[in-house]
Amino acid sequence: MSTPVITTPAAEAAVTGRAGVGRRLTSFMPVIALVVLLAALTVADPGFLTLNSLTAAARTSAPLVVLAAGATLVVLCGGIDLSIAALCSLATVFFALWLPDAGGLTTVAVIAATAAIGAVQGVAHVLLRIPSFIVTLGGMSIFSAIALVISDAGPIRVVDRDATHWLTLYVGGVVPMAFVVALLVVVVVSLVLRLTPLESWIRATGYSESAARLAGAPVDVVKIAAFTVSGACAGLAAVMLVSRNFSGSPTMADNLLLPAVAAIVVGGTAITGGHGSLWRSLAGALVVTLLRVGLPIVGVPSAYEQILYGAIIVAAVALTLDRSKVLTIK
Amino acid sequence: MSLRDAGPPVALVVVFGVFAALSPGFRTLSNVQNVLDAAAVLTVVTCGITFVLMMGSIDLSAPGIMGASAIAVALLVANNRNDNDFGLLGVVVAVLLGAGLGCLSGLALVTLKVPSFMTTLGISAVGLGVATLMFAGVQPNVSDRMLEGLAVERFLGLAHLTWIAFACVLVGWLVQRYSRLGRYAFAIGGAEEVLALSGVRVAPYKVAVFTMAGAFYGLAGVMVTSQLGAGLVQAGKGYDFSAIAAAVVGGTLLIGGRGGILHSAVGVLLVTVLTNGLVQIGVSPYWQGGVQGLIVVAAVAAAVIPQRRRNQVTK
Amino acid sequence: MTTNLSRRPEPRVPASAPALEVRGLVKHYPGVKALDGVDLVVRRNEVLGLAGENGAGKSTLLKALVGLVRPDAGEIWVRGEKVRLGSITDAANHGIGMVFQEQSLVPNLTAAENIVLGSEGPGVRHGIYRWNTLRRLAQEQLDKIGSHIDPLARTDSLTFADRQMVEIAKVLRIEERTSHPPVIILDEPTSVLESKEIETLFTQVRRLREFASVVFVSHRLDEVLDVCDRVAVLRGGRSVGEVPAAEAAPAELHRMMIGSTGSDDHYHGAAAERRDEPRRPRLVVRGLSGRSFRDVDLDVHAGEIVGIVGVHGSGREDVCRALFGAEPTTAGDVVLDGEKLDLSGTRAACAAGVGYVPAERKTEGMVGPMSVADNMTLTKQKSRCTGPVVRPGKQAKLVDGWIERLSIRTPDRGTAIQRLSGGNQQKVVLARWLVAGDVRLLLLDHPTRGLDVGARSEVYRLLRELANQGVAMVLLADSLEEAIGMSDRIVVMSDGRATTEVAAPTGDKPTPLDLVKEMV
Amino acid sequence: TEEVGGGGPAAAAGACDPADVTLVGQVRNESNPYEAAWLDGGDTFAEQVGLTQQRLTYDGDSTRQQEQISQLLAGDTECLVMNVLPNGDSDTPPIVEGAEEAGAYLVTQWNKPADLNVTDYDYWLSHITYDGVESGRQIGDALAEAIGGSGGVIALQGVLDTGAAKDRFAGFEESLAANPDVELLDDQTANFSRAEALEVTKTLLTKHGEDIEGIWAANDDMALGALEALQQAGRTDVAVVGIDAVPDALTAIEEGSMTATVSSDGPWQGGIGLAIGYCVATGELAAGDIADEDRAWFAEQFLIDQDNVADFVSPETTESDFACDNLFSRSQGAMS
Ligand SMILES: Nc1ncnc2c1ncn2[C@@H]1O[C@H](COP(=O)(O)OP(=O)(O)OP(=O)(O)O)[C@@H](O)[C@H]1O
Ligand SMILES: Nc1ncnc2c1ncn2[C@@H]1O[C@H](COP(=O)(O)OP(=O)(O)OP(=O)(O)O)[C@@H](O)[C@H]1O
Ligand SMILES: [Mg+2]
Ligand SMILES: [Mg+2]
Repeated sequence: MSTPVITTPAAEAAVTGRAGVGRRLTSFMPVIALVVLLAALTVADPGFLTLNSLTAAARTSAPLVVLAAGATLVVLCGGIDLSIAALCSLATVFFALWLPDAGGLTTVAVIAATAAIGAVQGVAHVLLRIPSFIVTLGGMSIFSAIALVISDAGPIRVVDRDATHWLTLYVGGVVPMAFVVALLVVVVVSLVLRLTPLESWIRATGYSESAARLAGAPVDVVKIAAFTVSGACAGLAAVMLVSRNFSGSPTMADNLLLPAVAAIVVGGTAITGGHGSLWRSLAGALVVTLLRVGLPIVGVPSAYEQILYGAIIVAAVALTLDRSKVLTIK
Repeated sequence: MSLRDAGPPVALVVVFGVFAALSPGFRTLSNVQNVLDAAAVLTVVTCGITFVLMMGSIDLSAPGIMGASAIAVALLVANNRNDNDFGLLGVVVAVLLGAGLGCLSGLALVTLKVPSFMTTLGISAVGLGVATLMFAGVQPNVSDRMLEGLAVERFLGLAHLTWIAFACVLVGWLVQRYSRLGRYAFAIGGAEEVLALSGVRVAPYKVAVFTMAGAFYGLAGVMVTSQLGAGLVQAGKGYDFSAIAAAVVGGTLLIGGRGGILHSAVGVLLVTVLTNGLVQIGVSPYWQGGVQGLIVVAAVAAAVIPQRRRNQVTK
Repeated sequence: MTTNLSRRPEPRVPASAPALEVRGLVKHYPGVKALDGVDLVVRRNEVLGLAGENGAGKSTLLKALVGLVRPDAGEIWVRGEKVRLGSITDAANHGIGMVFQEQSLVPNLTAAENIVLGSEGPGVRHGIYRWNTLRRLAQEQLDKIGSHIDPLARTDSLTFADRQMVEIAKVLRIEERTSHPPVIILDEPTSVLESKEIETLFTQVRRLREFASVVFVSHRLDEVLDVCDRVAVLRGGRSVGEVPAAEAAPAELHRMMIGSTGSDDHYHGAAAERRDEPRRPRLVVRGLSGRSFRDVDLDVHAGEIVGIVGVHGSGREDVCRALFGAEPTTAGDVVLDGEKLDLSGTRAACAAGVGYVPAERKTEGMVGPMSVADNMTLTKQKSRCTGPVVRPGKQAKLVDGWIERLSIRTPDRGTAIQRLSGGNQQKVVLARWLVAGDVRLLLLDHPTRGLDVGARSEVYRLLRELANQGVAMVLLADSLEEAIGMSDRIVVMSDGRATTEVAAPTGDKPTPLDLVKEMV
Repeated sequence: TEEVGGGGPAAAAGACDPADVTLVGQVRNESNPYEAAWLDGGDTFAEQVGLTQQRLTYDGDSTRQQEQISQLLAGDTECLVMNVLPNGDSDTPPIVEGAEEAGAYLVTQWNKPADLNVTDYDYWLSHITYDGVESGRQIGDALAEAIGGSGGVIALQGVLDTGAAKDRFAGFEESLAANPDVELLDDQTANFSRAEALEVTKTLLTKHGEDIEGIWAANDDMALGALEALQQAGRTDVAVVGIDAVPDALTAIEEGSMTATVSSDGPWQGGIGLAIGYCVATGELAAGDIADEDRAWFAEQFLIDQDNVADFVSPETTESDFACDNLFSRSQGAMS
């Protein structure tokens, strides 16, 4: 069968070339947003752009990056994980309680435990067909309750700091170890996705679950895995928080939920699933961190700070979201 | 009513029955009144959020909008901070402020093409900022008779606020059933692109739905102010998630296109009965949240079991 | 129905200018010239057929006519007047309306609301619905096409064919908008209809001709020639000619479409190649029962194609899905190559070497925003390009090979599948199972829906090749002719039961009439 | 240069030009009257010394508080003075260590783990708090007296994982032990929140009905929420007590609808922390000269009831409160 020529090769190259530049630009948008914000903060307070200050911001962002990275997987699958923050708080309590017995193994144990808890949520979501929003909303209150009960509703001091000391070090004297670890999480998970069929399964699940299932993609397994990794990330973020606060507390990370989800969306990942990446969430988490710590430090009064925060995150998403990849904006 | 809609009401009856059996205090008439009164604010918030969810969008702006309207109304009616005494007009202005903020999130959604998750989160922050500005460090206390009376005076055993909530449900139901706005909101959740193919411009309806939701939150903020006798920036704290949970527990889908006001009303009752019942049967305050979460998950699970399909999509 | 017509004033403008004229229409998409200077004339009171291969630009042209696609160059004239169609409302105001290739109804609204959507007229006053009026308006439209659907039924509770009727009833609403004779565009309206429903549709089309112009697209060329007055042919985004329907034969049209000689008689001709006598049964189904079917027995031998025919509601689709683990079963045994087949889910079915091509391509067959390559390799395969680690080079080669073999028209393998024409999308979906290479049983639910003649015969050829390699196939065909042509054996289902089995060996095929007798 | 106080290594030594001092006050949020008054008190002090105070709020979010502090400490810390309200006990150690490392003068208030000793640090100048057990007991006794020594009461607890909530409730339990005829019918948390207190009280009112004669609340916000619930239920016979002496509570006490509260004088708290830091930073006070019992101490608090409420309606700070030689005058003794 003869195939009519659709376009001349030259025209095709020209057209795809242009599309390529556009595509590349949209995927750099989160970074551009970050740079613009940093510039704006520096203008507002020239003292802000110092090495010390950036190092502190990087260190601060680490738990948020890890939380957002994990939850990004769930969002890519088309779901949402509202339990990350509560699970992270619970994990800080686990850490503080287990450290005296488990010693150096505590970090591993905590991450394994939260991964298992994440998996349980994933299984509940997949098997019982309960929307992830509800499963994890329920999880959120259940984890908080457990944390309150086992901690006797109070913070638990971590006296032995050796177990978390490594996280407080600086690589090359400037880059905080916690941030390096967060970067590693992003790199490793991204690589695993890229090198295996997982990425296309996750995207297919997020874009069109029924098509993915009928194509034989392991939708259920992929979803459970996403929740498991999300749980594990909550555990790792908890270790980072403990290393910074020297204690575990049943409410320690609770307020990180909305910033983490905001980080994902600000990065340009579609909240409806399918489109996005962990890199975007990394950039998003840095933007959110700068907003959280930067605005008050450069002296924006608290009421205006909230108004600015609201306006800027909306503007950031307007900039970063690649609309050609998202069918409808809901 | 089809089988798939029957789950939440059945769950409500079961939960109610269990508490009634366990606690004599729960099954008194006055406690039932108390449950209904306690449900009033959440009902109004949920009325607003239901339309947004029906479109398949999400709305997290309730805390900010409620905070702004709570402070606004407290400063507009007779209060201890200024000489205003606008009475009902003040209430109207506060509701309009809510509608205006809601309109902003709708506009950001349709013009900037930013997902509602983010626009409403942003507007919530803006609302809290506006509220904090108006608050200016001194608690505005309400001395307006009318506004205070709404929470205190009763008709047929229920506070006036509760009747306002009933009225909101009725209005919401009429809008959902008989107005183009309501039907189109429903249709947008079902198949937005089809509306465009039919020559319908969906953007104005989306903005209108967010505006209407904002008005409901504004009213809810006023109601909280009436209950507390003072304008609080945190008047709406936590209402975003509880309203969504209530709507979803009632059978509204987060992907849109299903559910409605009556579903949500059942959901609100379910959540409120749970809160009240757990206190009544003396569950430790530490455990209450957890038990509540567990029951919500169980209720939704029970509700979806009869409609489970092999290839069903659950987001 | 005549009462409806007499209700209208007769707006017969002097027949000087054509109802619609297109001059030199051009539309580029990244990497594709979808329209490359198309000229087209639609006369008054005629049914104009539009033929062309998948991706020839038919849908794009039609979308430009209803204001959904903004052409890069070219002119559109309506009744002798040059117009700019900026939106679908513009087009409707000029009397142009369209039924889309992919169904476009709001599933959670009632049929009545869908019919009047966007032009509720007196059905909505000041934003308030008047349900009785609305229902009356919708009923009027349904009456026009003689449909007995309950206007207040939720659309998602209707069958596919009923929904198609609702769409036609909906597009006829533009009659109320303009005093001029409307132009009604039907983009592949028959691809999902049964023959009885197609007849009903054609009656409507002929009725429409009385007062309107109709543009009709279909890949079934006999159909096109049957209902149209004139057929225009598109190839590669250009008009390559037109013929009066009365004088043309399908083969001639096909030749114009592909620019060389070809045959429409593809299934019979090629079926003669089949030789193997079926050996042992590969698939044995005994007493399979589910929601909409009971006690279904079915044997499919390796290398055999078994067609299942039945009217809507016969349950054949659900049987198909059940065999793929996508529909729950209540009883029954399914054995594949001597091993019990696990029906608990699609994964298990895939692992056992079962493949499935769903009928609803848009929602179930493909993942719209993902690339052709990703869609093709989504299934987990023991084979070639994806194991624990993706090998991009191998994947690219494999995918490109299949793009070539199936003549899938796409700029490259990285293009999002949603940008392809309907037919090309279907080819990608089919290719998914061919890529897998280890499929033992293929369940094909309308695998050629929306494919052009050439693509279809290509698919037939492929299916036969696979059969010769020993793959067992269950086929829910697009038409009875296709079922007869392709199958070795045909099972008739009615009311959830497999009632009859008809042998259909090459050279001794039953006639459609034989089957219809069994189906009712 | 001024002489270096104390014998500690590189002990906090002040050599700052008064104009170079940066004053930072950090509380949860400005939408709470008590904390807004705190920051205003800080402003008043800053004005006195011709400076301005940087107002920071963290919205009751522990993580955010830490983030702000570490960002702040990443800047210029040479003459930085911080007067901080840690969100919870567990938030104090990282703040303290951060300040110590960066060499910023720090005063904390309210929350500190019991086993964290101020004297182990050089730049953590002082920790000020109020004896929660004492205040919980005081209002408990006032409540018992108001209901005539016997009857049923309910308790509204604060955020469960704060020391303040726990101490106050412990004090209340002491009071209950001393008043055996007062029966605790129920205790629930309302998270220091007015709105939550309203709901919880409503529910408890229907649960226990007329048995409730008094309500003990761990802060005034919750007491005011309870008052509102009582009003809505048409109950005027219930005694309500709280802690904090926020303006609304004082008004309620004046009107007689509330029984008692305990004052902690927010404006003074906002000023005193900055004042201690300022005095050390500028060298007017040597850190080593601060007596051990002034490193962690209970500040004076007052039980306010209808008899003395008039004295507290408009709390004012005077310049002399913050004079470098008068900083610890309100001490009620070292924390045990
Ligand atoms: N939105 C789009 N973006 C990019 N390319 C497109 C888009 N829509 C159509 N195309 C391309 O334009 C060409 C013409 O497509 P069109 O849908 O008009 O074909 P068609 O003749 O209707 O085919 P079919 O018979 O398969 O429906 C195809 O190559 C298709 O890939
Ligand atoms: N008992 C039932 N309960 C629920 N839905 C049913 C039931 N029986 C049939 N259906 C639905 O009705 C529709 C038509 O039925 P079915 O798919 O069995 O027809 P079919 O003969 O395969 O149609 P086609 O000729 O188009 O292939 C399907 O959507 C099917 O899911
Ligand atoms: Mg087409
Ligand atoms: Mg069918």
